[in-house]
Amino acid sequence: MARSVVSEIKRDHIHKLLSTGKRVDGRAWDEFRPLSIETNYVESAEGSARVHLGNTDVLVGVKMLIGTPFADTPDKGVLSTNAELIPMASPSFEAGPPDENSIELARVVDRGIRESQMIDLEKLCIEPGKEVWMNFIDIYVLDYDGNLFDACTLGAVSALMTTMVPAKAHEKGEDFKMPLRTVPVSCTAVKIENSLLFDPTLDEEKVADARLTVTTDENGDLRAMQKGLKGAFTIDQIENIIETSQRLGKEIRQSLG
Amino acid sequence: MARSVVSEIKRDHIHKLLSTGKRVDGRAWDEFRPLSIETNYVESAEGSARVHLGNTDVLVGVKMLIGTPFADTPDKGVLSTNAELIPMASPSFEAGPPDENSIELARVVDRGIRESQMIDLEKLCIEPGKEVWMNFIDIYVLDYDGNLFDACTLGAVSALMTTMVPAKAHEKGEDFKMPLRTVPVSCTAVKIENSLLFDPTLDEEKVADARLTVTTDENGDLRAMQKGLKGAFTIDQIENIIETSQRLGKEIRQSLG
Amino acid sequence: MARSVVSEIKRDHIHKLLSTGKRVDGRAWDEFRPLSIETNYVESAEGSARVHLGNTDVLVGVKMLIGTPFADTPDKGVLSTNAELIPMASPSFEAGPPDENSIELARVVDRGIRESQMIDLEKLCIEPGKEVWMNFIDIYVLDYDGNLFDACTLGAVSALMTTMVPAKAHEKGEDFKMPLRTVPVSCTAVKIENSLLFDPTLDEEKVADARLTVTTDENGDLRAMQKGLKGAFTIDQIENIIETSQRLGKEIRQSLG
Amino acid sequence: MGGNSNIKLIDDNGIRIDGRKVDELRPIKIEAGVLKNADGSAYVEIGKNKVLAAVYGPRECHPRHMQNPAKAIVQVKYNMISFSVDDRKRPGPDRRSVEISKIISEAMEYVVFTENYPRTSIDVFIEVLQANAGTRCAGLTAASVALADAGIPMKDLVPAIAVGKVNDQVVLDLNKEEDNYGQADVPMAMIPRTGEVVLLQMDGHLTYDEFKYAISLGKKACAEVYEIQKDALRRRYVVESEAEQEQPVSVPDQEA
Amino acid sequence: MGGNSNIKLIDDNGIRIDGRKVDELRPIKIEAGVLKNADGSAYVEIGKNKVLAAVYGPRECHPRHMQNPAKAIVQVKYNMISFSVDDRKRPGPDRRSVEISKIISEAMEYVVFTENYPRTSIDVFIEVLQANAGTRCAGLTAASVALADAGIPMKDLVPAIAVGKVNDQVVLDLNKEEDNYGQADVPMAMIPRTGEVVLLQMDGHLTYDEFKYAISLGKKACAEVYEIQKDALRRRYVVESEAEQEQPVSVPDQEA
Amino acid sequence: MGGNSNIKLIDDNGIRIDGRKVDELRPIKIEAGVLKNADGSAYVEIGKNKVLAAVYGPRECHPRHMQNPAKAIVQVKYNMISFSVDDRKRPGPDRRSVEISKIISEAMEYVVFTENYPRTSIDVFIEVLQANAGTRCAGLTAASVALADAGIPMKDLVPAIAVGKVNDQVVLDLNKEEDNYGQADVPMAMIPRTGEVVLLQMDGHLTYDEFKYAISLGKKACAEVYEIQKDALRRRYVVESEAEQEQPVSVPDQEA
Repeated sequence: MARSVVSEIKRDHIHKLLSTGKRVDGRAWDEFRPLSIETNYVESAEGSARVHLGNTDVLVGVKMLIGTPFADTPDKGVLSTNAELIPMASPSFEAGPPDENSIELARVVDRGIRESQMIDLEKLCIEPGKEVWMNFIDIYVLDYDGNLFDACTLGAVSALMTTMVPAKAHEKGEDFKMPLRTVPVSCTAVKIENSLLFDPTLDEEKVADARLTVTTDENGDLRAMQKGLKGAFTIDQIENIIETSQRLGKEIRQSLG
Repeated sequence: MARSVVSEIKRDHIHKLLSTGKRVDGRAWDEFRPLSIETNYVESAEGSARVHLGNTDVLVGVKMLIGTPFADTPDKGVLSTNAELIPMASPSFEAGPPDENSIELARVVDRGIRESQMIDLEKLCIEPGKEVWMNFIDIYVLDYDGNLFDACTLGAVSALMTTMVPAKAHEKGEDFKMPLRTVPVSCTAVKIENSLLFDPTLDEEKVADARLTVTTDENGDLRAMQKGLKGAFTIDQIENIIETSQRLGKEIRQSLG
Repeated sequence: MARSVVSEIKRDHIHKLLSTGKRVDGRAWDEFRPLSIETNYVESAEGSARVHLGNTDVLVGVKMLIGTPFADTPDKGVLSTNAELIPMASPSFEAGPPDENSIELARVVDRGIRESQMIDLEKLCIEPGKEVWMNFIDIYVLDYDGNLFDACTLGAVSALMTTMVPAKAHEKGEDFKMPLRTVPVSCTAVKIENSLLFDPTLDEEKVADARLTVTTDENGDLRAMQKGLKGAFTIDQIENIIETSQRLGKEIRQSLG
Repeated sequence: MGGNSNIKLIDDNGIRIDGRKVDELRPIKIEAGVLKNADGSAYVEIGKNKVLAAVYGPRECHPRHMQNPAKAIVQVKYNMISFSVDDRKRPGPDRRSVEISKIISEAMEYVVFTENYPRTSIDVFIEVLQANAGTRCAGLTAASVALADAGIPMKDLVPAIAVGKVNDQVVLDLNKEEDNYGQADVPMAMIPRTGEVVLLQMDGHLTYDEFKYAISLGKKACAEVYEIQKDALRRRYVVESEAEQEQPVSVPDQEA
Repeated sequence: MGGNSNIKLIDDNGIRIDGRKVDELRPIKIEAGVLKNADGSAYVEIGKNKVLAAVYGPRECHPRHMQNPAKAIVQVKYNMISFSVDDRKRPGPDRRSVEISKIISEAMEYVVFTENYPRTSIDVFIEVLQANAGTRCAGLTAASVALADAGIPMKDLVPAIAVGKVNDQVVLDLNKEEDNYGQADVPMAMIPRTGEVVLLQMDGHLTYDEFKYAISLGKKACAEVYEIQKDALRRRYVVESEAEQEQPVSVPDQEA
Repeated sequence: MGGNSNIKLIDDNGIRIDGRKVDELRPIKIEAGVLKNADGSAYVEIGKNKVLAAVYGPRECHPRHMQNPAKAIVQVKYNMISFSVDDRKRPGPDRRSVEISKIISEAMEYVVFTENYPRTSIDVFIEVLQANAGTRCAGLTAASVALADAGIPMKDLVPAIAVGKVNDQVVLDLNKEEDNYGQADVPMAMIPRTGEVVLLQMDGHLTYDEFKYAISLGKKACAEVYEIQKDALRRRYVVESEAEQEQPVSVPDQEA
């Protein structure tokens, strides 16, 4: 009860500020929170990154195993993305198998990487139809303060950029860098009444009507999109979000080096 | 609460009518509801049938895959029958893994097909001990108005009768018709006080004391039986049900062409 | 409610007696209940034992299958221990997959057998890296009156001592006795206030503060230990339990013949 | 998306392998009120897709901790039956269907007047009987007709359609082959009266201009689907009215 | 059923591989009150089958939504332990045991005066320790003795037996080899006093005449089993009475 | 334990492969208050182990049947993340982590004043980010710091450490190689002020004398760890006090 009163007060506060064009933490509508990325955070992973986006804290690791390819892509490595919303990260997360939120999160991150063809999966084929490298991207959310889609995509992309394929340990020649072709970046905005806000905090997500994630490549082309939440967008709003994402994506990509 | 009052009224109504020898929908005690069967309803299945028995609506599909035989029957194809009581079909069905009702249903349908030796499983052996055809019979109940045992057996038998073994797609020679030997038919009766009623509706099932399913072959021989519900039968009643099932089974079999 | 009043009375009774140096059933603090072991109780197992320790009743079976070794021990058989606290055994046991209690039980029994190197796993290798014998030790608790750790270790050890490896049935030569090297015995004590009691009954377990299980080998050396429950031990108490376990272990080992 | 395949899916006259033009829908058939137990139901065929939707509710919400004291929750479960696809699909939800169920639930919640039914659940079950690309759109299209058939007040029906890119051209309503070998897929749902987009996903590769054109194609198609939805409900209403006049007196609770 | 096997399971003198005649039961041993925690329990050996049954209840029914305000529910769980069969069975319920649990529950519910205990659950756990064909009948036979041992009022005990067909002959109480290579199996349970059949299944191939003969064999056998059940309870009663006279005063709650 | 391996893990000068003496701890770093959402949190590095602990509570206990009307329950979940070990570990609890969670829960329950918070649950989540032997001890060490950070009254902090046997010598705080090829492992947790042992396990092979020496080594090490725990909380307290003075007025509920 107390909690819901607080959330009512928060909601009013956010709305009141927005009506004067301001966000609670003083950011511009199209401004991301401070971003820090520590790569190779975990030695036991082939690649890893810990990402702080404001108070959102995620850890992504890449493990590579040898396995058999899918029957319909005998000459390609396998990509598998999993997200764990562990109870450590939020009082609203529960232990147990992935729920619809963590499944959607994993699939949207996966889609950005897969559809941008970031990984050159052909180069991860060892013997066609027999042996390929399997990439397990595991995402752990450690502290949840909104905008997991972008924090986790950044974590996965950063982890992949530092991944070494452990060929030697598997007697498959020398280790080599993960073969990459592009760097996808996702940008997420929410709509609160008629305002659009990028990189929403948890409080902003809670009062948001609709959410749109846009993943772009180096050319600003669209590679993946996902609309979420129980509201609607006009086509104008969608176009505004896409254009802004193209611009912000370019800036963020530069910071990834 | 309201619901249970309604069911009390229905129960009284059914009993009162039965005491005058009548069923709610005017059928004779040994009369099935109108039956329609549409085979090859789903193109992606190797065989399929949609069965309407009164308002009961079921869809059965047969998929055939290549797999390894069981160790104790190295020269036989494999038969696997599964039933899904999906929540679409009734407010009383819940999502989730098969419960005791769907397991019993699948096993009784399976038993009728298996014990009548309907499928010539030896002809579904590709290489003894190595490769055989696996038949997956999947039953989906779409709308539930009683007597699933008979509707689903009819659906499974009809689907099998139209099944083509997809040998070509698996590079195992030309496609061929599912090798069949007999046509089992099940007939189910319930006992309400001292009346026996065949092909019970959902309302009749709800007030029934005991249920008996009898699966017979072309010769009227018994291939499978299953008594259910929390009541008992006398031996006379059992014999009455068997004899009637032999007669009704013959009629239904003819309609299967 | 009534149940908890009874348990309150029991607790007081146990405490009052202990303050005069007595246990409810008259045993000495370091005295086990009557023990009976019936080996080869189940013919379909390769080895089995039914153990009564007072009113605690457990059945342990060993099944041996052929499988592949673990990658890091290519020349060793595989040991797998599982415990089922089935609802038959106690009103407090629930159906379902193993919970933390049955997992701890299985792992403590397993640890005693594994760490004492009771089984000569190298002799259970058929072809290094390819085929080894897999030992499945399955523990079923049939009636629960305390001290499962010791009853189940006794059951598992006794079952192993009567196990014949079914080589002939798998066309791997003649059957042979399970290759064993030592006989581990576990002794469990609980602490109730400042008293230590060995082989606690269920009533004693319920009021106990802490539990310690000590598994020793023929030389009295330590092979496994497990502290449990929500209390603490002093080092003196731990040493007292170890020394007593060494003495009791020797006596029990003799009775195993 | 399979990406830049060399398979030719559009001929030199701009005709697709199933004979359609690039901006042409597959044949669509919608029927309302096709199941007896459900409070509302609909059947949708679009090309070779066969999809059923059933609605139960508003009814008591289980589990109780999901109840919202201020409004109904809309829970959509999208499912493909095991033999609706070429490879047998193991029964039960997979990750794909969990995601699709979530985004369809969110889309439906926008149009249903959920405030009318506090503490209740409105459950929508979508079963794909035969799949041929575009099943989530067919399912969403069926769902809103089923909700209307159940008499649940809504802002409007929700037509949905997928637009895609094949052989470097933006095309409407991909079929299975186009989906398998195409370059992009954009499932969308739009309320024609207001132009509001309630479902939007995209994967593959589109320039921003291609995307804008795709959305314009989708917008027109949603308007077409919308008419067919309304027509199904109109026909259903006629049937129901006639049935009411003919219905004999029978089991007591059918009168209730 | 394996069907028309060529394996000779009955010799020319009508003697089966375990020395029995075609209408002869295996040796049966029943003991009541074999477990301490359970409210009632029974152990049944029939040939090489070893089966335990335990009863808890009437007790509070969980989950609550399964409570019946008018009567108790009877929940039987039949289970085979992992090493009760030749191939190790993975612990936990499989489809076969779920079906058997259901039909045994239904059979028991018929004889228990469930109206005496509204809102409660009577839980029966059957564990097959060693299996040799006919375990569901042995389990049901044990279950009603355990219920009686628990003091739960019942119309009557429920003896159960399987009849089958082997080498074209109808035979009583199949053993494992007969079950594996036989032609039909008919597990049944009948209340001897009334002739009511509370459990009946059949699989394999029987003419109607064979079936009628099988039922008549089963009827006679159920009467035999029934006597052994009653005897077990009689012996249990004697032991209990003696124990009561000898019992020393000890832990308080044993007096309660 | 791998047993009597021939791998030389201690050189002739008594120096271990990572340069430590036999009774020397790995470098330890502890930080309190590292997460925003949790009511309390701590990060522990010991050698190459990286472990996070978070505390939520006292809060409403779910499921309700686990509530204790007289006190709080302490539920610790220990988990290794999938890439914390060389072979990818499938997400979700395995049997090892269930056992470790249980014994850490029991150890923590001894020191928390659970009577202060009847009917509630105090939930502790331990995540091993990088594992290098001794993770359960690192996790328990982190847990009590996180509980203190959450302001939950405790008898004392709980330092934990493992002692082991390598190359026939008793050594303190095994690293991964020593754990893999060692002869015994004794994880223990002791409250330095009282000398009470709240966690104790052992596996491998130890004579009684070796065990007694191991415990004495562990006792000294727990005292060292304890000081580092206290220091982390002291630093945390300073930071918090400073933050309070600097904090600007912002979102309403941060003032509450």
